[in-house]
Amino acid sequence: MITLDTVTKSYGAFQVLKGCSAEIGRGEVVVVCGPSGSGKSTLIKCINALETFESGQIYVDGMAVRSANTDHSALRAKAGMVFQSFELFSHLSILDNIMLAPRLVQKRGKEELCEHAKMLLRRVGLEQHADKYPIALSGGQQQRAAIARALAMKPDVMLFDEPTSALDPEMVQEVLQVMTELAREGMTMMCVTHEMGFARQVATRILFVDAGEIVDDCPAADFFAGRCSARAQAFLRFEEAHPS
Amino acid sequence: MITLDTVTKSYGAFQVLKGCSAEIGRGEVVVVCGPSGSGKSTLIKCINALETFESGQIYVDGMAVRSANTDHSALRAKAGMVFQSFELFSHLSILDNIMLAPRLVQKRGKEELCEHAKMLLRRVGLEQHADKYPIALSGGQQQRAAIARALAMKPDVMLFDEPTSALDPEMVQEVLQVMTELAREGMTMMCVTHEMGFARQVATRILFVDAGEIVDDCPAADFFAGRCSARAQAFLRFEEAHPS
Amino acid sequence: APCPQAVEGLISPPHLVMATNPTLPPLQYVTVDGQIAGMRVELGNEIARRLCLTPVMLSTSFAQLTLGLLEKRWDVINTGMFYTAQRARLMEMIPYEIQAISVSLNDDSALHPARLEDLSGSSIGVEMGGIEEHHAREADQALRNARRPGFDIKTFQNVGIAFAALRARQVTAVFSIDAVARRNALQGGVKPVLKGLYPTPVALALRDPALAQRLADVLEAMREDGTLERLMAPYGVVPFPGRIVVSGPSHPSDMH
Amino acid sequence: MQIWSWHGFFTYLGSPYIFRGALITVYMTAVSMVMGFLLGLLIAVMKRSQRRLLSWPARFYVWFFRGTPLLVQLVVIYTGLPKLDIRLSVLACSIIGLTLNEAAYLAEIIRAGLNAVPTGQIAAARALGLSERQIAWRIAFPQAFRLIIPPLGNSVNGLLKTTSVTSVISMEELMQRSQILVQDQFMVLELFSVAALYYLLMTTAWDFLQRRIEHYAERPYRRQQKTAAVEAIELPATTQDAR
Amino acid sequence: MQIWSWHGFFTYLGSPYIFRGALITVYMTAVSMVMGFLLGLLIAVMKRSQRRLLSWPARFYVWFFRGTPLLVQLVVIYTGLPKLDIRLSVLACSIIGLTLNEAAYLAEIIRAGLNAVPTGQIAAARALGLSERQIAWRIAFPQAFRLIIPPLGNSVNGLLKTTSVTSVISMEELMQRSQILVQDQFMVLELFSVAALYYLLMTTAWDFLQRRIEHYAERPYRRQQKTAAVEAIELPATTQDAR
Ligand SMILES: Nc1ncnc2c1ncn2[C@@H]1O[C@H](COP(=O)(O)OP(=O)(O)OP(=O)(O)O)[C@@H](O)[C@H]1O
Ligand SMILES: Nc1ncnc2c1ncn2[C@@H]1O[C@H](COP(=O)(O)OP(=O)(O)OP(=O)(O)O)[C@@H](O)[C@H]1O
Ligand SMILES: [Mg+2]
Ligand SMILES: [Mg+2]
Repeated sequence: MITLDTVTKSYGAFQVLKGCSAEIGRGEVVVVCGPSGSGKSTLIKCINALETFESGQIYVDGMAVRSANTDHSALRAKAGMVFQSFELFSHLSILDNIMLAPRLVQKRGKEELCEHAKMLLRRVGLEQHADKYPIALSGGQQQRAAIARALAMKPDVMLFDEPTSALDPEMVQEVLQVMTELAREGMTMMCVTHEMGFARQVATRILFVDAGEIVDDCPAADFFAGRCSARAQAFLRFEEAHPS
Repeated sequence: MITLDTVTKSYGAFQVLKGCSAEIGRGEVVVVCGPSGSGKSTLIKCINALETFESGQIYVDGMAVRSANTDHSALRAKAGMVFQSFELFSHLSILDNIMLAPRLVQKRGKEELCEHAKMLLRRVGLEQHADKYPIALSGGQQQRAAIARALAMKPDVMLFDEPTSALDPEMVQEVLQVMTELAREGMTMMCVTHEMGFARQVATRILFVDAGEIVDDCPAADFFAGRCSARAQAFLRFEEAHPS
Repeated sequence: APCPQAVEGLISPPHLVMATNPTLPPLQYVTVDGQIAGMRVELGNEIARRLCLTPVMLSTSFAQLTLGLLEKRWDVINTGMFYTAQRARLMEMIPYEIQAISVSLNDDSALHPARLEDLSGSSIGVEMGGIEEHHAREADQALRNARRPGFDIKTFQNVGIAFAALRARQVTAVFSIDAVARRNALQGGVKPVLKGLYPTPVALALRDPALAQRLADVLEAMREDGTLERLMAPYGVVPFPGRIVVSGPSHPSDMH
Repeated sequence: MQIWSWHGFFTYLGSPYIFRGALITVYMTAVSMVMGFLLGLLIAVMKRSQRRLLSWPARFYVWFFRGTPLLVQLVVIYTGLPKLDIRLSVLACSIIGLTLNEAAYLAEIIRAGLNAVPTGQIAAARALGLSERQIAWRIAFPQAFRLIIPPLGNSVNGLLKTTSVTSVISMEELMQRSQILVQDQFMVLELFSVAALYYLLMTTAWDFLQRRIEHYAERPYRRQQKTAAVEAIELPATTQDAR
Repeated sequence: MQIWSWHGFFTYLGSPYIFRGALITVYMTAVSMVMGFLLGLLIAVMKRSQRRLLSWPARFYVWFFRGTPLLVQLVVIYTGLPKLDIRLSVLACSIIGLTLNEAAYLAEIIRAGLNAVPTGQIAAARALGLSERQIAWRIAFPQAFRLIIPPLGNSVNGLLKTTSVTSVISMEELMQRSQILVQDQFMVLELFSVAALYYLLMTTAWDFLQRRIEHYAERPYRRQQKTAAVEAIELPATTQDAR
């Protein structure tokens, strides 16, 4: 589904990604973790071309990302993205937020789209908030709406960048629940998160990133059973000791 | 040190605090917890008169808060406050942030003050950041600076309102550590927080607030041993099951 | 009267387009319902009638009068422009009336000047760009050359505000055209104390030499048959004493 | 001469000449505001461009038209263009001058508004596959518009009065007509009071309109207060639940 | 009549009469900007007050002085005040008029700046025991000032040219002097080009100054880029540590 092939990226003299390679199969749920500043966000943004990279290649469903004749719109329709700060369009109602991109990018019919949007809102438990504006919703509700918005494009893979870290503790659960359901339904997912509980429940693989390198790429079961690299185990112990 | 006597407060028709009473002795560390919107922030703001309340009374070190002839400046010098969002003065350097209020309110001498400020910065581990502006510091560093700023007034009691909930996971620990040291040194503290680990380590008492009432006020040991009200126990279980 | 042969040099025949700066009641001004009125309008209408043309009177700022003429926005400047040799080098000028300057003071002014020099050291209000300003500056210079205190000249963009300033005693005196001074005296509060200073010919100004010749002929005819005097008398204005001729780039004149 | 004549005041207040002058002022303001906004939008977008070929002319434009007086611009348009054999009516010259001048100021206002749109919103739109053009029209401009309204309102207030500079090329708007009438009866205070009253009427009407536009644009950013109040009252009950 | 005379242009460019006019323009701008700022500050604070007795007069002031033309205000001050036996020089009248007018606009700018200071900063100051006056001077104004600079700069640019309205009461500033000279030789374009050049010089000089002030005020809000770059490069190494 996604192939990362020695992806390298620098900001000026500072190399953020130092040749990252990985292979994510259809239906896999990959959790990316690692210390702050290690390049997790950058890596995930390279996948849907929100960031450029200098060398290496990424394939999404066979489509090369770093290529002059790649249709970025099509690529981004394949890879839905959910941000830490939700970023619902503040001037549009929740329903319009969900319908905007499918209408403009995929030119889908209004009626089918409205049906689809309402189905998605039901799925994330927001059917009665369709006509509200983002500001009227809690953080957790906004994040669930953002997930619905990404799903409306019928993506093949969903990318999450710390989707719960801007939320109040009480709201984290409702978002994780939606994500867990998504994973159980077979969506391919790549998720930067510190939520080890979530990782334990649904991840098939853990990528541990440190200083721009994927220092560990191992099955979730092994990771939690302590059969991965010492560096990753240390990090895991730290996270579990200070669960905040 | 602090006496709350049936404190009542409303926003229009909505009663936020429905007669809260409690007694906090010198050197106690009281953790206030409870669901979102239950009135924790309001309660703590009433103590240093950042919010007014309609009936009941609060005494801080014998000083009545709700009284026409209370000197609010003196009251606030007694009760230092640390906010969720740090609120360091963005136009002043860290050192100036710390020295501003003692200079203006307590009219303390520049030299003594500078000494004191530097001592405090050393204590929170920021001695080499004295001349930086807040924006140049990480969230955890900012919060530690905010604690130092409150301490500079030599308060009798420190009030914390969710001091770590706006921080990235990696930065929570450094702030909790400073708070733990403070508690161990005998500072009277009242702290709204979801950090049950912190509560377990240093709290002498837990106040559980729900819907504007202090529904439970019991020693920390009893609380964690499950000897408090069912409502509080349920909340505790929830927090510990989803430690985020 | 029979119509003469076709008139050459008009910008939009059969209209005779004239421009005025309507800031000089009662000679040229705008009434409260927006009509341009006054002696100059009557004069323009009479000239157009004699040439069998339709008179059109435009209102514009003083600064634009000359430029608009050179840019063919109108045929004639009919605003009581003073004749100067400098202007006659630029445009075809037809002197046809005599205008002079008055000095107005407040009714209760303590000054009783017999000559202009007696106002030495006073502040004088004038409208910008007029011959009044020109003479005020000349007199000021003369005083200074004689080592006496000069005038403090205040240039207003509008003679109305100059008189308002006089009434508010922000200036001691106002230099203005005789007719304007008289009009203000009627309004009350101020009085002309010196009249008839610097009598100067006033001219129509044109761009087209042929058209200028035609207009000069008409005006000369009007002067001869007394129309001009009859038209001007109610306003206290006198016609140009001599023969009315064109003086301009194409009509070098010996009159100055 | 008396200090104040009510008769004069009411005569001028009822004068159709003055009234038509006020209409001309409103007309010039409206037309040059709309055209200036469009031109300003173009210049703002150019100025934000990465390409120097676009951004430098825009910079120069703003520098030049903000730096020189409108009066001079108008005179140059009115007397300079005919030398190139372009002869426009006074009204056309006035509107061109006002538009060019206003566009420079509006460009800066619009640019500030566009800069204030959170970059996260743009990134989110990009991640959804919207083209740059779609992002501009659907996300950036609508969000910037709300931020632009207050300074835009200030500009309208200013422009209503700035139009009177066109009198230099003999445009007879409200102020010029007032000054022309001053010549007749010399009732300066009465006439100018009438003019001031007209201007106050216009700015007050605009303020009212602006508040309506603001109210409309702020709609998505209000926490639907009615519902919120109800929620607040019900909260103590619902917090008992599974939350 | 030729289209352009270089001789005329340079004569006017070197004319001390025009140069002194430019000095007068700068002087009036500077004085009325400073005084208008102080008055505007007072009005902004009044308008934000909870007490109607303070806020309503401030509202009225802004409504009135933004709603009426400066020209009218100047004429009323110049010819109206003497009727109350207050007789001021043309320069004094000009500066008073400009100040009163500008204060209304500046009050709105300052008010917006004060509104933009995060309430959390005020709450933190209050929690530290600072008095309301100390909060205003030590926290609110310094933080608002930074936000105010760009619109303030716009105002200075505008005011430089607005001063020319004072010519209505015979103030001989740059524009008026240019117009007076126009009468003499009719070299409109040459003279106005010189005037425009002076104005461009003034606004450019101000822009330069404004950038310096902005740079200074932004100092606390820059993430000390030099250090940040070093940190970024060192980060991969330090993240290995206890963080
Ligand atoms: N636009 C930029 N210019 C320069 N450096 C940048 C830029 N964006 C990110 N960086 C640097 O790149 C590194 C990796 O950033 P990235 O945001 O990918 O880290 P991360 O692993 O997502 O961290 P976090 O957990 O804090 O979100 C950081 O050191 C950061 O300072
Ligand atoms: N200024 C206000 N006007 C009206 N209602 C308010 C105001 N401030 C707070 N409230 C309401 O009062 C209640 C208690 O607020 P408070 O901030 O004290 O809760 P909290 O326990 O601190 O919640 P959280 O954990 O989310 O911080 C909430 O329901 C809130 O909606
Ligand atoms: Mg990140
Ligand atoms: Mg709270």
